[in-house]
Amino acid sequence: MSVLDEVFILCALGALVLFVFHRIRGIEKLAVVFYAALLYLLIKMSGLGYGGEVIYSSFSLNILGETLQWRFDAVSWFFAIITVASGLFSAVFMSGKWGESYREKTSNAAYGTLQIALLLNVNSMLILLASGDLLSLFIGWELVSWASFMMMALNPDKQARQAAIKYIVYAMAGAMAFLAAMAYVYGITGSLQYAELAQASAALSNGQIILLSLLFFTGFAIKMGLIPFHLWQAVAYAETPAPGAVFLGAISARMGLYAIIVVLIQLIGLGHLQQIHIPFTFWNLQTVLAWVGALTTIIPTYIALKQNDARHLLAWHGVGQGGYMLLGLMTLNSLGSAGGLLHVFNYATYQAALFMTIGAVIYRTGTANFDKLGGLVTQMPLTFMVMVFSIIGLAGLPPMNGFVSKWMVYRSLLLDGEPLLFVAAVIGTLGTILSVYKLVHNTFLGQLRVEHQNVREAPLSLLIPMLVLAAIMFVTGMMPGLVLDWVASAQLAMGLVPVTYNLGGIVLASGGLDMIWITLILFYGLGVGAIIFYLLGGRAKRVHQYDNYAGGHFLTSRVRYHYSHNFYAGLMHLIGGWYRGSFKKLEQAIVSLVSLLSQLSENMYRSAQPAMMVIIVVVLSLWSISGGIN
Amino acid sequence: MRNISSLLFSGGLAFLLLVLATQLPFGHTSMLLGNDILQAAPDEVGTGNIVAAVLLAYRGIDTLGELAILFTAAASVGLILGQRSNHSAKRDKTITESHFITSRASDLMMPLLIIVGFYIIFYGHLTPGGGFQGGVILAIAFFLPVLTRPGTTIDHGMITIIEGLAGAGFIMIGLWAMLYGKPFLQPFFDTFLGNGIFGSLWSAGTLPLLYLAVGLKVGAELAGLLVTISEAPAAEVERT
Amino acid sequence: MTMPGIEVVFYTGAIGLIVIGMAGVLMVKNVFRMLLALVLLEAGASLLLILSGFRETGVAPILLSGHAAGQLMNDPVPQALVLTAIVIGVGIQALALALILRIKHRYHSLDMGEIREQMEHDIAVNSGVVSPASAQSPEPGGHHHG
Amino acid sequence: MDNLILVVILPLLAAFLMPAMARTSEVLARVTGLMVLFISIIIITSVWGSVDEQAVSYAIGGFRPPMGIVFYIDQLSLLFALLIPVMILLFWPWNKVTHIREYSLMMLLTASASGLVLSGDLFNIYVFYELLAVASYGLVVAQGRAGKKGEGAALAASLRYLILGAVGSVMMLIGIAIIYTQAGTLNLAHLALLAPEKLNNMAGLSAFALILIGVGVKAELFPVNTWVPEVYGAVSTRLSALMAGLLSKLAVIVIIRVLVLLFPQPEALQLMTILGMLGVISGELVAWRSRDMIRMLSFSSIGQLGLVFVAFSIPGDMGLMAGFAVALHHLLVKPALFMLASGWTGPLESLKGAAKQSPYIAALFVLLVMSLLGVPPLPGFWAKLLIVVNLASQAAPVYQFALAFVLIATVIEAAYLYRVVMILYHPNQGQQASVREKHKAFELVIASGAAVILIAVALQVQSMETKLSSMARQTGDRQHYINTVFSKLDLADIYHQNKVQQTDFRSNNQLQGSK
Repeated sequence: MSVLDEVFILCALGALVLFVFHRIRGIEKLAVVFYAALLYLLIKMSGLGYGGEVIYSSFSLNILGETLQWRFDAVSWFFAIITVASGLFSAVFMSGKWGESYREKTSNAAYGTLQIALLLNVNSMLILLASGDLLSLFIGWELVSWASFMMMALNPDKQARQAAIKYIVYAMAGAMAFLAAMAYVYGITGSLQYAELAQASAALSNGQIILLSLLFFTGFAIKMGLIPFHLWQAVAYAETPAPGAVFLGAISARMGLYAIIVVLIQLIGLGHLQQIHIPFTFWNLQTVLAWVGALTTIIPTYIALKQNDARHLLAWHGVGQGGYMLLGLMTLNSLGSAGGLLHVFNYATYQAALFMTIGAVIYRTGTANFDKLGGLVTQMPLTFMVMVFSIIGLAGLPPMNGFVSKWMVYRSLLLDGEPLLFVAAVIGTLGTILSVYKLVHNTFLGQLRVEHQNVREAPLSLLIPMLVLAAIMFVTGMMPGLVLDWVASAQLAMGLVPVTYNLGGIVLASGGLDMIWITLILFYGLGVGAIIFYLLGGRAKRVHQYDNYAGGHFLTSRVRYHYSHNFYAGLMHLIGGWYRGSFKKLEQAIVSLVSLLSQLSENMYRSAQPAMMVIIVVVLSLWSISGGIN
Repeated sequence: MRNISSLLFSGGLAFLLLVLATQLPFGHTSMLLGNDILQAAPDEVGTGNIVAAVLLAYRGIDTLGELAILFTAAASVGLILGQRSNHSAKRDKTITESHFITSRASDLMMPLLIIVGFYIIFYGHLTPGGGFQGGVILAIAFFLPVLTRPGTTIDHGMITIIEGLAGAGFIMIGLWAMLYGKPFLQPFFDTFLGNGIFGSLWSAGTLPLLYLAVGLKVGAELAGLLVTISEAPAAEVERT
Repeated sequence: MTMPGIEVVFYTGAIGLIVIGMAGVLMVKNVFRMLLALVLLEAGASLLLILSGFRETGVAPILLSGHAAGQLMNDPVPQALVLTAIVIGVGIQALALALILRIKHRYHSLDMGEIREQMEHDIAVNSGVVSPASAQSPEPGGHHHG
Repeated sequence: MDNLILVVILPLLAAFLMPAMARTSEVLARVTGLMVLFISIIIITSVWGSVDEQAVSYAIGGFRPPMGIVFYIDQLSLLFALLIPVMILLFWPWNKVTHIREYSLMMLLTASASGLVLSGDLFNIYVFYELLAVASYGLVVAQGRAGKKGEGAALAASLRYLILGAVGSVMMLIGIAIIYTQAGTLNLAHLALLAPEKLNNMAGLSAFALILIGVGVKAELFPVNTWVPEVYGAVSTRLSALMAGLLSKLAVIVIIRVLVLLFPQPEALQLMTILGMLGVISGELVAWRSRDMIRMLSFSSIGQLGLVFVAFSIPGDMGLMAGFAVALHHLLVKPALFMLASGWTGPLESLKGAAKQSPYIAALFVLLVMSLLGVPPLPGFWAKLLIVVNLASQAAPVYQFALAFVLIATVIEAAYLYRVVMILYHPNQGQQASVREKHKAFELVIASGAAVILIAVALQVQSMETKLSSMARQTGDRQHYINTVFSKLDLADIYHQNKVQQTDFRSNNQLQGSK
């Protein structure tokens, strides 16, 4: 029995135990132990992260002449460790005070259901990551979709429920595109094994490759929320209960990226992506996908800018960050793809931390609406600190880890001579910086609202996972080599040239990156500044939070003022016209079309003279028969 | 619009069926099955009327199914109309007395019809005719009084019992063969009926018995159907 | 086919019956007439079926009627089939007639369109989508003609 | 094996005698039907093991096959012969108000259904099909919703159903007439022997089209399925479950038998594909708009039957296997869903929070719905996968269109089914929650049983696959059918008589196999 078998057995056991005891208090401790054990098993497999052999499960299933099998390679392991770690952090987050308040608001059973939903999400993702052929990939894919649906449906809010339904329709559409592609593969090769497809793909015609890639990509893109399928994700993720949002936001959508790696890069092959030109255009497949990534970095990020709810803002960002990962991957060179993969890890850390801070804010204040927040920095300083760390990461500034991965993507775009893509990525980052500033300002800065005067710092059970995450962000930011080990192994498994790196960063002929130096210099600069400041006397004046003014008016402590509504009025004046909601309209158009067709069919069933139908069919078929044969 | 398209499609059907018909070997059919049966039937079944042999022997289960359909239809009609039998009493007052000539004529006709009916049933395996035709005549014989003398009713219980027993009889004859280890519905000769002489009444094994069952069943079903429909609350049917 | 024989008349007749029946089922609104059209349709189909055993020089398949020895007989099978088909048809027609009687009693109409509308309303009431209060159909027995 | 004919005969006998028996002892009459069903089940289970790779035929009346009527017993017909009494028993109208004639009709339904799957003669199939049709017209009227308000609906729906069915059966009769004129025989095995020579032409195809339309009425084939929402809306869910679950599949089986044995032309298959895919898409589209559960399930049933037709229209054994998988899956799931729907009448919005009221039932509903949608690892997924994968490996463009239609329809299906699930799990109770009917015990038993079978099949999917593929292979093997019905002597005789060269036919068969 391999370690992978142990993982599956543990998953099954965990699900069973949790299902049986989900109403009992203390189940949360058990869940934490479960994720920790899972993490331990993954660490036992950590050889994969350092160029180890592929680990096979001894489970397999023979059906339809296909052998379904499950295995872990470096790519799967890389994603799995992020998955399980996110699960562990969410579980810890919800095990303490947050869980108690959730129980009070709902019920023991509801809390247990949330735990089950989280566990099913983790389990289904592990099954997906372990898949060893297209069929098991599809099964895992569907399981992940239904598990996330379960998570999303937990929120009783109307908007959340609508989002969940929208999600499931999108997910089903994606799954069907995937299924179609799979069937097509079967039609060509007569098999669903990875090896067969990899072998056959060399001999496929261009048209077949384009069709296959499009179908597969559509399926995966829907899960990732890539343009033009970005509409469902943000609302659905944002509206789940906080630990769910942490988990879904951190890793769930990245399953699409994993599938893209497996199918498009590993199986259909890099060569095809680069060589195949789309008819009537001057693009090849790689460019198209890269531009999808680039547009995804821009559009959802600017939609995030307009959000007035912290969770929605973050979730929209999540969609946009997916674009970076795809963009990095689609450079198909060692630096860019390493950047894309590294971004998966980095993004998971700061997105989880951000959702946790918002969760803590909601836990204390009951809202995430920007219009009702502000000035919390004095009440929740540690939470504020975590958020600052995270948004530095999200915006891609040193010394946090986000900087490393984004730098790698930019750098590879420049080296590849793709200035337009580079500009697009920069525009995206600009949007990110604007909106994370909005986030931190509207939540923590400014004057504290009257009703929040008694708000205290988040409880320890919430703070611990946040602080640990912040530490990880910092450490991996300073020493990206820790994660680049795994990334390089994954790259090797993908068939790419692994990036050259050292503990501090990237080694490049044309100027690498060493984060240890950068961090040291940063602190050195800070230190020098501090020394100069204190040498000069260190004169500082403490200003009370309310002791400021706006628009030339001095405000009293009774009239609180915090500028949060319509935050970027000036900017919106400039770019507001660009928000046309075209995709929304497209979506509505499709719904109207279906509804119209449905009405037509209903009318047909209603008013059809039954006998008329008989004769129409008989005459038409006789006609076609006589025409077809004579 | 609907009429035009209906006509169009009907015309299309006519045309296509005609085209189809020109391709079929009408009048010169291969008759694979027919020839076989024509050759084998006199020896295998021993009927003079080969159609009867097909109907009761070669395709006996078809006939059983057909009886079942008739029975089903009668049962369904009973379900649909039977629930309102209290209306029939009301109806009677509205209809005038029967006429002398019709009622007497029907009295005279009835025994004749019964005799003709049974004749046709019993000679069904020898001459044109048989259980269906005879059964219809029997049904008419019993339905005639209902028509000519409004107010007369036929005992539904009697009909139920006859149709049940006749149908069961048909099946029992079939099962009888199975008792002797033969396939269901085999017309067999060598027990107490004897083989009979070809062309005489007692020939063709169990076939005459089957025809009797068919005749009684058809007669009972049809009579039941006709009576039930005639007893329906006709007064409420539009008379304008 | 060298010269069209008598069978041409027969099968033209059969097809004619089928098409007239079909057109009738399609075009009339009165359900009773629809039933009559159905009878025509079935007659046409039966005729077509019995024609499938037709032989130009054939005689009835009855051995005791003193045909000349060499004479070919018609196919007995379709004749048996048609007998079955006719009886089946009778059963169905009787059932339809009973239904029409009851529907007339219930909905006070023989028009297919009106029957359909009332039926749809009743189904909607059944399934609870429409409340019974908004009934369009007159109560049974509450409406008399003549 | 010879006793197997009793599963057709005994119910008929019981049906004939029940009204007469009821005049002496009502109780006896009521018990008879159940006893007959039990006996049928015992008879079939006793011969269950003896039919595997080698099918068996039974000549009724002991006449040589092309002349007499034969029953053909293979894995497929035996499976359905077992399913029929079992399903009828499950949906038996137990209550005391049931008229004795209704029991009689149920017995006739059993007999005709068994005859339909066992029969090996074209006209005999027609007779049993008509019997099935007439019995179901009768049941529709009899089982009109217990609330007398809906009685008129049952009558009108039944009449409309009857007219459509009658027109359909006339079409079938015309088809049979054409076949008889062409080939001069009615025995399916004999026809199968002659088909490559006699029916492989325009007349044969037309006959198939006519039979397809005729039998398609019962099989809910587009577009002769307009009766479906009307009838299911008007009758009790018990009967809807029986009709949507069992009777429609029987009609499909008949079409498949005829298609496999008589019509080797690809055009016949493609005609079925087109009608099937139109059924899938139109059914799911209307179900999407439906405002109550029964109507939704009716249209979903149309869609699923369309899927069955699409599956069966794939040439070769794989198509048959896919078809069996979908058909059996639908046979299992749809009745169970109808059973659950019977407690959930009224507009869908009124079901808000039903899951809170009855969590077990809602969980059952979700499980069944997931399987219907084809969520792995439930059996519905494997069935759908079989279809999709085999559609994609066909070269003819119509199959590619069918694939697209099936996938799009699945998305629509997911949209409306999950809308219902969300309504069930709505946090707020709807207004009518208190007046909602309660589910009856037998309904829950049936639905739970279906769920248990679903899970069992999901766990045993490999052995199910072997069984289905063996069934499909046997059903698809024309030569096997011919050899089973005719003894070797007869066969030589027939080859001689029909001047069909044995070698010729073999080569034809091989062509068939390699296609």
